[in-house]
Amino acid sequence: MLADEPIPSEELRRIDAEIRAEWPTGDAVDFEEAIAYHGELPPEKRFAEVLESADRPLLQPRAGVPRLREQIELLEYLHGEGEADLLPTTIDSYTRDNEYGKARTGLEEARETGEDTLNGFPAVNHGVEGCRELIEAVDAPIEVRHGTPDARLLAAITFAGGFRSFEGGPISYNIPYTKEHDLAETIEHWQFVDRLAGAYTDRGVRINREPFGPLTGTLVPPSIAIAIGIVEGLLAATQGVRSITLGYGQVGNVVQDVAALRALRSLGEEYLPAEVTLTTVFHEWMGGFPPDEARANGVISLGGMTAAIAAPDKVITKSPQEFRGVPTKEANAAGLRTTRQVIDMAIEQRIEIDGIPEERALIERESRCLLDAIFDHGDGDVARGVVRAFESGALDVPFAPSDSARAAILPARDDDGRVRLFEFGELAMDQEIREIHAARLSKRAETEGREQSFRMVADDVDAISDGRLIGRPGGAIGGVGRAD
Amino acid sequence: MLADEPIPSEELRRIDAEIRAEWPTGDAVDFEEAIAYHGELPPEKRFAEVLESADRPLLQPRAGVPRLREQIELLEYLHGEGEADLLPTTIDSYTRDNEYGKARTGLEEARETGEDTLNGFPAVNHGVEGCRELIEAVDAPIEVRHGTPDARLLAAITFAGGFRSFEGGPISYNIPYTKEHDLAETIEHWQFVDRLAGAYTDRGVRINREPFGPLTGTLVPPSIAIAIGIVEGLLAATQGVRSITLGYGQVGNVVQDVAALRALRSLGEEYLPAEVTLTTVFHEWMGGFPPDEARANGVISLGGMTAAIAAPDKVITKSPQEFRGVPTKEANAAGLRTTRQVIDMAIEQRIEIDGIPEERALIERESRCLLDAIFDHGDGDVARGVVRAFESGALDVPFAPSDSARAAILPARDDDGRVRLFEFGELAMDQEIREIHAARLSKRAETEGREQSFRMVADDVDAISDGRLIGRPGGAIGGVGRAD
Amino acid sequence: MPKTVVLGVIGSDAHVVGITILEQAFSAAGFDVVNLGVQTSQEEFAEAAVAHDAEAVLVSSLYGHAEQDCRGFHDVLAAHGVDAVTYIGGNLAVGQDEFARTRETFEAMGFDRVFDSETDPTEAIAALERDLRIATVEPERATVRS
Amino acid sequence: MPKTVVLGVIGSDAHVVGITILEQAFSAAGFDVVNLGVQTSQEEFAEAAVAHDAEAVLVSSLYGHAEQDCRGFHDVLAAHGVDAVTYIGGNLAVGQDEFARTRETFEAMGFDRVFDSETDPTEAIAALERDLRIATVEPERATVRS
Ligand code: B12
Ligand code: B12
Repeated sequence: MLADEPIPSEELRRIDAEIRAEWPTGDAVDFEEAIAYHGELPPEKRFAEVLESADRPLLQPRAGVPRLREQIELLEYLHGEGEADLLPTTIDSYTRDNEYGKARTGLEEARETGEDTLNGFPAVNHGVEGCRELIEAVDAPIEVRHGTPDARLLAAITFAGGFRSFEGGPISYNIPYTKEHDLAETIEHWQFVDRLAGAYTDRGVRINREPFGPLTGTLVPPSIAIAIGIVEGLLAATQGVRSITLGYGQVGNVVQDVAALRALRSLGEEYLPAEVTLTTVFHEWMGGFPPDEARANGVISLGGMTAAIAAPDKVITKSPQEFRGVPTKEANAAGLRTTRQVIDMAIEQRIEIDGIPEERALIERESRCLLDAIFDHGDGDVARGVVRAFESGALDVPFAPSDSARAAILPARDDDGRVRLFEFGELAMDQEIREIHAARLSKRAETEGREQSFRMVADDVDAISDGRLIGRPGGAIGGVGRAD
Repeated sequence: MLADEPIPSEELRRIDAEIRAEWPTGDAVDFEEAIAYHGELPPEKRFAEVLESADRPLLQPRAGVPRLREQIELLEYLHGEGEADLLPTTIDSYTRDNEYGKARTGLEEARETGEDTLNGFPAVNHGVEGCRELIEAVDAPIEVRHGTPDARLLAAITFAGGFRSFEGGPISYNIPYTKEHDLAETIEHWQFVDRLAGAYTDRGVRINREPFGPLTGTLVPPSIAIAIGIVEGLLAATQGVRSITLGYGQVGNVVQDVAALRALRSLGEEYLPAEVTLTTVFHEWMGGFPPDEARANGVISLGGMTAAIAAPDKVITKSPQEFRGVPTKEANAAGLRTTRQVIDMAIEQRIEIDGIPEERALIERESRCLLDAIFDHGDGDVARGVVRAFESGALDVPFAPSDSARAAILPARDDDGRVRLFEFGELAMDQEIREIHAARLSKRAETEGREQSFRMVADDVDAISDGRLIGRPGGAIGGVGRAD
Repeated sequence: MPKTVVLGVIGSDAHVVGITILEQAFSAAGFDVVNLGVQTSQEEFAEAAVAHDAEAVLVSSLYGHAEQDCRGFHDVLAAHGVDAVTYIGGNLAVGQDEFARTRETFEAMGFDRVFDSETDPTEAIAALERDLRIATVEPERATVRS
Repeated sequence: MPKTVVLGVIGSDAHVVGITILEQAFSAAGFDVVNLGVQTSQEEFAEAAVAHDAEAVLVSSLYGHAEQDCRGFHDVLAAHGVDAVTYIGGNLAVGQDEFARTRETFEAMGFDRVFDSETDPTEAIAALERDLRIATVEPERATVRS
């Protein structure tokens, strides 16, 4: 039965052997040899160590192309011209679906035609050797970023291949990323990933793990992201992971975003065991971008400004080409430098905004409601609890495509642009919280002279890509202050 | 003798005739005919009215090319693709120097070769007719922006040509823009410009006047900009101007910038006569830009963010190509849209930052010191006072190239990035203010373990173009907060 | 009688927000919408079109694998006897491709219309109404985005 | 004996910040700097070079009219008998021109070296030391920007 307990060593070995047999490249994985390999890696390629000792927010882009040589060039470019502190390797969608055959075809096509028909780097097909070539070629820590519900083989190969950070988690890489994967099963799959990371950690190779905070990237109330991040952190810690980066995706309201990042850190420190070194990551706006690079730069900069105020340990940047498709390396590097400029200009300033403690208190209270409900649902077992909480709707994510979530809650922005819920479904939030949200949203409805409805949600979904934060009817901008 | 008194009508007519005789295109100016012409202009081209009735910060770029057709296309592009609310016509440097002959040669060269060898629009040479063609072709209000110490002929021609807003003033277009022009004489020249604007105003054609707030654009302490803006506003009001836009150039510290814009508005309202309708304009960073468009977008966005918080009536935008040279129209429009996106995403948010009232109080106190000194120096006459205050050094501007200013004061950023003075020279600021500045700056010197020196000033001059706000030794970034 | 449209995201793509908005917009415009959700296979599209006797099949793809995911799609539809109008929309190519080229590719594959991700739902609705030769139902409701 | 350089902004250009920084940097590097300030005419440059027996004339221009302002400059210098090294730097063309083209233009006009506005003062100092064949005076002071 699913339980939040460490996978026993023999079991770990058994699964490891099993999943490595799934695809020819699994063969090359040898744990002892991999530990030795990692031991040789220079300090500047040790992800956890670099991240945890940073004295300013480190920047990391997203980037992955099918071919190895091109991936090396891309990462070198982002490190050099983009001044990225940390690098990514984003995995293609077929590999995420465990469709290694299709990924191989795509890789072969890419090699033959020179066109990138895969949307990422098929690490499983590149195998241990390919991964190591990448790690050795590039002078910065590199993380595996993907969206894979069953990432066991990917983890086995990339860990052995020298990667020392791995994004994702059973909830955050299921609920927003798939339709039919069973949540309980996904948790078991990730327990393996975490146990493997734990095994490396036990041997001195601290593998950093990063739950994917933004979820669907679309009007996710902060407390939901925080509760899920903490659950994934707990599950990982149980399996021996000691370096955890909790994430959060910008909603665009500066007060709410700064409050959320502070709540994320303090709740993370409270809930996660003391052995874990906690860091935080802030994702620049993950929802729909404006179809205009100039406007996209404004969105990116608002993220940089927020990061300067909240000072997370890491910022995942967007590119001005986010709207259209996978960015050119130049655009990706531009997003990094725009962010760097804003952060470095603003971070030395004391910018303390009114209302952050209040918003943070609300977020913490909401998060505790959700976490309590999860523990209750599992009679104290967080693994079982989270599955049942999603089943009952006590836990939910807006716009979740997964059958494991109800997707019954509806978010909308209040008159100040903060994300609230106007449809709570069965979400485990107490009456007072619901009333606070309702009051804020009815103030907005009043301002706009219309009812709360799906129409408002749809308007809010489009608002930032249409050039504003709140989806007012007719595209209006609401009450504006004056300089006095 | 120079005095802050309205130019009598006959005197106005005499000078008018005289200056119109200076260059052939002066002939075509006919005041009565011009009043009639303005009467026909549709409401959306009336600068003061559009600006004063705006319900959100209006955006205006800088732009001027030599040829008429190209200028029309440029402005239409900035209005259409750039979504500019207000448009500029930036005048070339020869016209600013009253070198109309050289400007004509440049214009002819531009017409022959198709290359723009002038850095702006030579309005005097285009004459009343050329200006009107421009005004008629473009569907938005257009302002004359220049930098001309003696702008009398330029004003006569552009006012008659249908322009309804005119930047500059006797101090702000002398001290930062020239070396040898006598300040008292410049004031007399601008009294004529203002009196002419007043004459139009008397006849129902309210010409908007906008002192150039940023001065040298380089580490100018807010109070100096405010005091000078108010003096220019007072001089203009005396001559009958009724629509005045006081300006301020971003220093990059958000608290100081917001405080300064609030102080500018409240002091402006206090000092200017009640008949004047006051508006404010915020200039995005006027100092040296980063030699990288991506980073420049970050600088621009920090300006947008500041504008969203302070909500001035107008924002003058920069382009990502500011560093290199006169921007392409695409880059100019991009700067507008980046700014628009940031403002519109942030302006509906309540963002009230700690410390603004305190900084504002300091700025107001400093400004009053300067204004008191100016009035004292002139025995109550602001025109004479300002000349003498510059002579004595009681009033001064950092990096002023003009012989009329001492340029003896030296600014540097404090540990929070606010602009302070470490060399006051004879500047009329009381002892307590000097001590406040000294204390802030010695805190920074301590942080950096070095003495205050010109080296620190030079580092601060380069800091933003080098990617940060404060010019720390070795390019370091100072103490960074955390998310908790 | 309202016309039925089948809507879904093809392949292993999980971008759901777009079709959620489209579902609401097409419903508001008077269509019966069968929303198959994300990660829908070619067969599922075909079967749903048959089962609901759909007049149009609307395929969405955002993640950049549309071309591979749609190979043979119109053969599968034909094999199931589906003769509906077919539209595809979203982010149809990996990277910063020219849309004109992308449109050609997908038209060549058999789609009646190809939309980019700047498409406002009203445009797709208007096109479908033309293609199905029906008049706008209650014009003020049809304009779901202003 | 310290070498003398004449520095100024030519034409009607008033951008003073750059030469203020340059003045300080060249002084710190051990040069005697005669700073003529902004809006300096060709004759003023030539006269100052003669008066101070300057080894180098450093012309700055930011506002985009450098080409017009410098026409005949080297003839004026020659007419005054000035045989100094001549440098020009700043933003030398209107608009977003290629710097390579700009450099050619000004070299053709007679300038020994042409610098763009990304130039760090240390580069100009190093170049001048080479051109005047003098060793670096106190290396740690010469590096005025780190
Ligand atoms: C939110 C988002 C996500 C969320 C999705 C959550 C969810 N389950 O829905 C998350 C974070 C999970 C995600 C994941 C991924 N994403 Co994503 N994502 C986005 C993003 C930022 C916004 C999409 C969105 O919701 N827009 C708002 C809705 C309302 O607009 P829309 O989806 O475009 O739909 C409208 C139109 O396109 C049109 N339309 C759409 N379909 C159809 C069909 C028809 C017939 C018609 C007429 C019209 C039409 O009408 C819709 C309504 O207005 C876009 C970039 C962007 N657009 O800004 C990237 C983007 C689509 N994602 C991308 C990628 C690559 C991925 C990943 C593969 C990689 C990764 N980083 O993990 C994974 C894929 C996972 C998977 N299996 O699908 C790329 C696609 C690249 C390409 N095509 O070249 C994009 C463009 C980002 C980028 N620049 O790289 N993503
Ligand atoms: C501040 C500024 C102003 C201030 C100047 C205040 C003052 N009196 O100094 C104000 C606002 C008054 C101003 C006015 C104008 N400006 Co202006 N200004 C700038 C800005 C933003 C920064 C310049 C600066 O101080 N940089 C910091 C210093 C330290 O760097 P620097 O000047 O580049 O100098 C360094 C190097 O270039 C190099 N260098 C310079 N000269 C030399 C010489 C030699 C021999 C060597 C080796 C090296 C060297 O070393 C210096 C020290 O590191 C620049 C754009 C930018 N760079 O970001 C525009 C810019 C120079 N200005 C420009 C223009 C057009 C004008 C105006 C004509 C138009 C207007 N808007 O009013 C007027 C001109 C007025 C006049 N008569 O000169 C243009 C020039 C366009 C072009 N060349 O294509 C620029 C590039 C802006 C733009 N993108 O349009 N400006």
